[in-house]
Amino acid sequence: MDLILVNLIDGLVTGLLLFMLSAGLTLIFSMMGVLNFAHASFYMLGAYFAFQISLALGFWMGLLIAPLIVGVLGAGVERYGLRRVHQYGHVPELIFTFGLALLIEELVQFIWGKNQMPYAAPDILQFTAFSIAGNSIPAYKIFMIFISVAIFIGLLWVLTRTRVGMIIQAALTYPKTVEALGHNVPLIFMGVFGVGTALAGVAGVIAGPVLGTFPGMAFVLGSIVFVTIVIGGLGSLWGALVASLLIGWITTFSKAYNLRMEDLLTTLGFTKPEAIADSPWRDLWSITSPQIADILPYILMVLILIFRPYGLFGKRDA
Amino acid sequence: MTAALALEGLTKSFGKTEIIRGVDLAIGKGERHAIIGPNGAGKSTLFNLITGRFSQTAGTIRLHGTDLAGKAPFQINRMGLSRSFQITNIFPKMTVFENVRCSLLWAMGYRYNFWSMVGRSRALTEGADAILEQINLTARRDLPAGVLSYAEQRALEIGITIAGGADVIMLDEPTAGMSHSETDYIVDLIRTVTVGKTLVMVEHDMGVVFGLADQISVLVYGEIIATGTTEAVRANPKVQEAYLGGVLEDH
Amino acid sequence: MSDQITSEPTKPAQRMRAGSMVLPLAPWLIAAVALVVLPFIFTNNSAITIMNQMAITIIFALAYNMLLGQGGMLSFGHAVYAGVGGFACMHIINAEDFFAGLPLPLLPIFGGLFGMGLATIVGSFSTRKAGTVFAMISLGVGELIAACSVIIVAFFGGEEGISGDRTYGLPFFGVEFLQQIEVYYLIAAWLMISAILMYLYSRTPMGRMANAVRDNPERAEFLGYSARWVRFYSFVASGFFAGIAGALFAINYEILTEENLNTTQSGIILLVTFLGGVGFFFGPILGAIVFTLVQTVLSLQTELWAFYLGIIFVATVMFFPGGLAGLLMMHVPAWRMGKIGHLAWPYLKTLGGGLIGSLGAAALIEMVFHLRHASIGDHEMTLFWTTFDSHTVLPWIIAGVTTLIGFGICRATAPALVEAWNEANAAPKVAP
Amino acid sequence: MRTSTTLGVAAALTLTVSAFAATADTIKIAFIDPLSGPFAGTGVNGLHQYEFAAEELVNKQGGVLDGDMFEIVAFDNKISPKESLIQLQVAIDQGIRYIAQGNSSGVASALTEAINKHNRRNPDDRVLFLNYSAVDPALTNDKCNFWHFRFDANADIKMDALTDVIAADDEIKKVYIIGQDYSFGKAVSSAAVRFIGEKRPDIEIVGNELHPIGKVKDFTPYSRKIVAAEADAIITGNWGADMLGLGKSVLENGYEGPIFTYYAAADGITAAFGATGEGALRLVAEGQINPPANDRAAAYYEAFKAKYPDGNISQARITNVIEMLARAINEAGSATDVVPVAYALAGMEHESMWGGSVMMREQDHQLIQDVHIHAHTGNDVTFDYDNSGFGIKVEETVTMAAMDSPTTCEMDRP
Repeated sequence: MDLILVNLIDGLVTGLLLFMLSAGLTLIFSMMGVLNFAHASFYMLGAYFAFQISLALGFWMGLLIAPLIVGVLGAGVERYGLRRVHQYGHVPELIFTFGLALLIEELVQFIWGKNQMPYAAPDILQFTAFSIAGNSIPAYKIFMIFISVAIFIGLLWVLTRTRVGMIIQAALTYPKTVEALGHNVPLIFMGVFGVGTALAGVAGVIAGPVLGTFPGMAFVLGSIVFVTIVIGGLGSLWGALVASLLIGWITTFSKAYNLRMEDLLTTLGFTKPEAIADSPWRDLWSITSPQIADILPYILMVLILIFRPYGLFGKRDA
Repeated sequence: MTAALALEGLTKSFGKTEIIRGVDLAIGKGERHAIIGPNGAGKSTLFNLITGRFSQTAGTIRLHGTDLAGKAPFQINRMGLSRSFQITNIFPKMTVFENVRCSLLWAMGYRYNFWSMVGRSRALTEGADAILEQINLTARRDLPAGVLSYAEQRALEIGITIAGGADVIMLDEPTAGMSHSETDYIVDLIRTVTVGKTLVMVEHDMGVVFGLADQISVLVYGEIIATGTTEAVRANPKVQEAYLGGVLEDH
Repeated sequence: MSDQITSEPTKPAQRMRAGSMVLPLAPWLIAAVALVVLPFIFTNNSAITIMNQMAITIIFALAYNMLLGQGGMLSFGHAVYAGVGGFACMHIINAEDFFAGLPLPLLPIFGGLFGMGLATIVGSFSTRKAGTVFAMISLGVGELIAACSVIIVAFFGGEEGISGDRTYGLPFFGVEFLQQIEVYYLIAAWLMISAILMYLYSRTPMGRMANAVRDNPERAEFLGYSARWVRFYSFVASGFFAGIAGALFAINYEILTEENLNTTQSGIILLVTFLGGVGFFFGPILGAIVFTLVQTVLSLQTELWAFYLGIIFVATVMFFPGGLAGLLMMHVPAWRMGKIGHLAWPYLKTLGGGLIGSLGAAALIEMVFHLRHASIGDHEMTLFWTTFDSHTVLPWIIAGVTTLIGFGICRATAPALVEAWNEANAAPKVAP
Repeated sequence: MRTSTTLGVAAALTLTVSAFAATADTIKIAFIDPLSGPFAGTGVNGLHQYEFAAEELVNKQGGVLDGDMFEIVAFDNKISPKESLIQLQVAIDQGIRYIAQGNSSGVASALTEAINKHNRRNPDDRVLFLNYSAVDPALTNDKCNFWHFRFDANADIKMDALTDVIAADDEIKKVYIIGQDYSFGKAVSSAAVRFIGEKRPDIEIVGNELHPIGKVKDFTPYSRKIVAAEADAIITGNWGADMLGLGKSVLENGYEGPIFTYYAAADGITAAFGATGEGALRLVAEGQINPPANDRAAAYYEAFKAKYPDGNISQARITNVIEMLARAINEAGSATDVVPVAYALAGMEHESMWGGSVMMREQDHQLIQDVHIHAHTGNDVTFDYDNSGFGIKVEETVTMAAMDSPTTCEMDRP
């Protein structure tokens, strides 16, 4: 029972982190209709910038400045890259962001090298917040939860309560009309792209010390972020939240408990072959849930796309 | 004799809004039928229902007596119904010739064939060239369709629509956005290429309607308020009041 | 979401008049002769190995372009079809009794069938939609199968993969495929066969309708074709040829591993195809050749090869969405009018400047990299066959000045090039 | 078609490459390992160790035979089996007869099979495979061949040593085994179960599981299980980011026992663990770095650090590779025919620079050597790793580990 609570907290941290990435991505998608493959690369840039800044000015300045730099970079990418490619159509746009992801990874290696950076949580957060049955919950995790929730509430407030938010929401659905009303839609697009990537930057800043700051960090997380927003429904902020938490908990729990395929198959009435070592199905019988925990989201996504192509909360058909 | 196209109690709702509210209509073989009505009357929706782009909420659609319920557009097309679109809908990057040739493929029985060379088939080439001749685009044969002028693209669209040899042709505002001379040209074109076929069209331009159609239905707020010959409809007081008056006011 | 692939508007202009000739023979004959002659010119085994690799990539890229270029379907997981075809062939090679009765040159057919089989299964649900849905399903399925490769050891052999010995097959007219050169001719033959078949496929009703569905799926539906089934058949056909590429991989390397399936491999084939140009049949061929060279030859020269490749790729997407083939075909109108010669000198000036500038910039990049990542105290570096101290100012000045001059020339001569270009392409409009 | 011209360029370039490398009177050793991509750090460090060893131990001593020098030629395999085979072909074409590789057992098994086939099919230019780091036991058992020599202790030998230490510690009652889901992780796991069962049947194995390799972002759920199982010790074969992630996560989440492992040092990992790993990490490896075994080793290490201040000698066995190869070539009297060189290597006994003697076992070409259990610590380390102040220090030594261990190797000798 205690362990369930601990895993709930761990899953929440994973899920909220994923949400910070998927929120920006889904916002960008609903604006421009393009899936930004390089989104996780901005997350990586956030971590690296924060690391570099933290060397000189400490962690907190990193948390403040790094996302800003990432956001400006993101806006620049939209203005000078994506906008140009946009005229060629959607597939080249996807391919452009794909190429950008490759390039950013190479660039990071070019600047910082291939090894993991010794980017660590600030000393002030290096203590155990509380323990549940011998399992310590580091204070940094509580801090992560706090930041992500604050960002979600802030985002929701901006989108639903402010004038800028109204314009953005309107521009999502009726870009032409909004433009006709005198708003600078390209500027809004650039702004949203900047904010979306800055969100990814924040995620990178706070995840870097926990998940490691290394050139592969974008690749490890990259495709999972797509999976999240596809499951949640492209363009839906709530969908992104639900899917992020869902994935966070599914992966955490399937790692935390050893569910074995053997038990499942036996329950379903199959009998284990006598000569299991020679059976072509031997690998199927020996599968355990931690083994496949990280591919569960992909299975979920494929199933969702087959049976409900617009995702859990999506309105628009992808 | 069964009607080429028969609608019975056709209804379509989007959410709570009923766009088509129980349409009954029978269009006989060889008839040239125009559907007119004010903006927002549901003409395009009706078209989309018939051609399988939308599915109806209630009622039946029969093509030559066969119920079309649950049929996809490509299945309906194979049963001999072809349509054009209000917004030009061609293959802009393929040549004019290829546009037409593609529309001949299914009708010529190629289906999902991946072993015959399209270039080798004299029938295909000649068939496509004959259609190009009919729509006067032979000179534009090898240009990408996207670079044609608007009127030429509309002509191509009609060419694509009739190429497959469908016997029921549905044209959605074939002259929308055209100048007078262009309109006259397209009307002539439609008249020649649809000889002997059932023609159903939606049109705003009354000149076109009266020039092409021999039967007219008037659709207002999702209901057909009158059907008949052009003269009869012209004389119908309900139409005068509900539609023609409205149109006059509109302009 | 629209699925349009941009291609050059010049494309149809050079297309053969339909009906006059189906297969322009000259390029194919030249290619066939080249494939026969090449090993006599480049006799060492490593050149042959690289050519084998190139040929396999060409087949795979052409198969991929059946989806991306011709069908407008963007797949992020196409490596699995080649991979599974290859793995199946590896198992056939290891099935001693069966393989002993099978001539090796027929093995790729099995690879193709297995690739096709998998494509049939996946395609049955993934091709219902194009665009993002298709791309995401392909990504998901690709990740799943790649992840399975370390879990389902019985078929994929874990991270070590499956290996075998191709020479135990039934001798083919006495050839046992012990030597690389014999394998080369086997692969070259399959390259010709596959390329011709794929080219012919694009001329069949299915091939034409794939283009139609790519450009306007809705219109295609109203012509009697189900967009979904057209996509499905393209997908299956693409899976078949990908499987052949996988089988040839199995024959050449005699080993298949997880890297044949993973998303990196899928990404590479996308990169190769797009770099070469998706709008033309021969685009992926160019892409495969250039990429293989970059990967095997440039990577011997610099460890930053992937960085340069990334820059080239992004620049291609941004400025030349038609890829290399698109760039080449841009010159066809001028060439037809016999004015291509007018472009030579302006090109030489501008591109020469650009080349000098790029080399200078590359030198700067390499020096920055050396300065930052070489061990402390290691000041010596070798670049363009010159060894110098990267911590002194002189090399930086030389590289910087070279870059500036190079790009300066490029910039100064660009207007003249543009003018020459317009001049060369200004056709007296003659109506046919 | 442009195929012809561009292909021409390709092959021409390849020829140029070969021409450049073809100078006389050097004995070239191809170093085929990742020099770009995520494992480049390890690969480049290995390359430096090879270059340094060749220079210091052979060339500065006057070379081999009649003054022939060793030259290390680097090939980037991007840690891909396919690329490795291409580079192998390029190396063979350049007339190279000695292939050194170590990172990834997958690559090693691809190479050993390819070399075996190549040598069978091309008796005129046979090559030897000097495997300095790939530890999958199969390479010297079922997959062994005459051309392959392994200079590292294999995973089983290391586990044997590791479990000796565990068995001697009465405090340890419960052990948790966790590893990456691939052949090496599975080999570690089964060896651990086997040896613990033999040596300390009373130890309870409270967990034995595999996780996807290189894919786990957050090890917290695993740490929870380990803590919940109240394990006294963890055994893992993880390396790279998976090692760092697992180690940091368990320590952060309340685990206090030792972590027995293979690869948790150098290449940034020592620096990243820093003080966190103090007292927890126990590594099994050959080659005693701290305290230095003798003056020669200390001087060698210092000279290396002087040349590569950022480098680490993390694969001490590389000196054995170079020294033993040089001796074998001298004994055989020729470097071009590898068969006598291979016969000279097989069964060779050698005094390792890092202390103790080593012996290349004849029946399976596995080097038998001392295996040490090191502790990750910041105290008293003469040579730290990653310039971090932390390093590894020998705590226990198993002399000539697994000298009589059985092997299933049956090799065909020419």
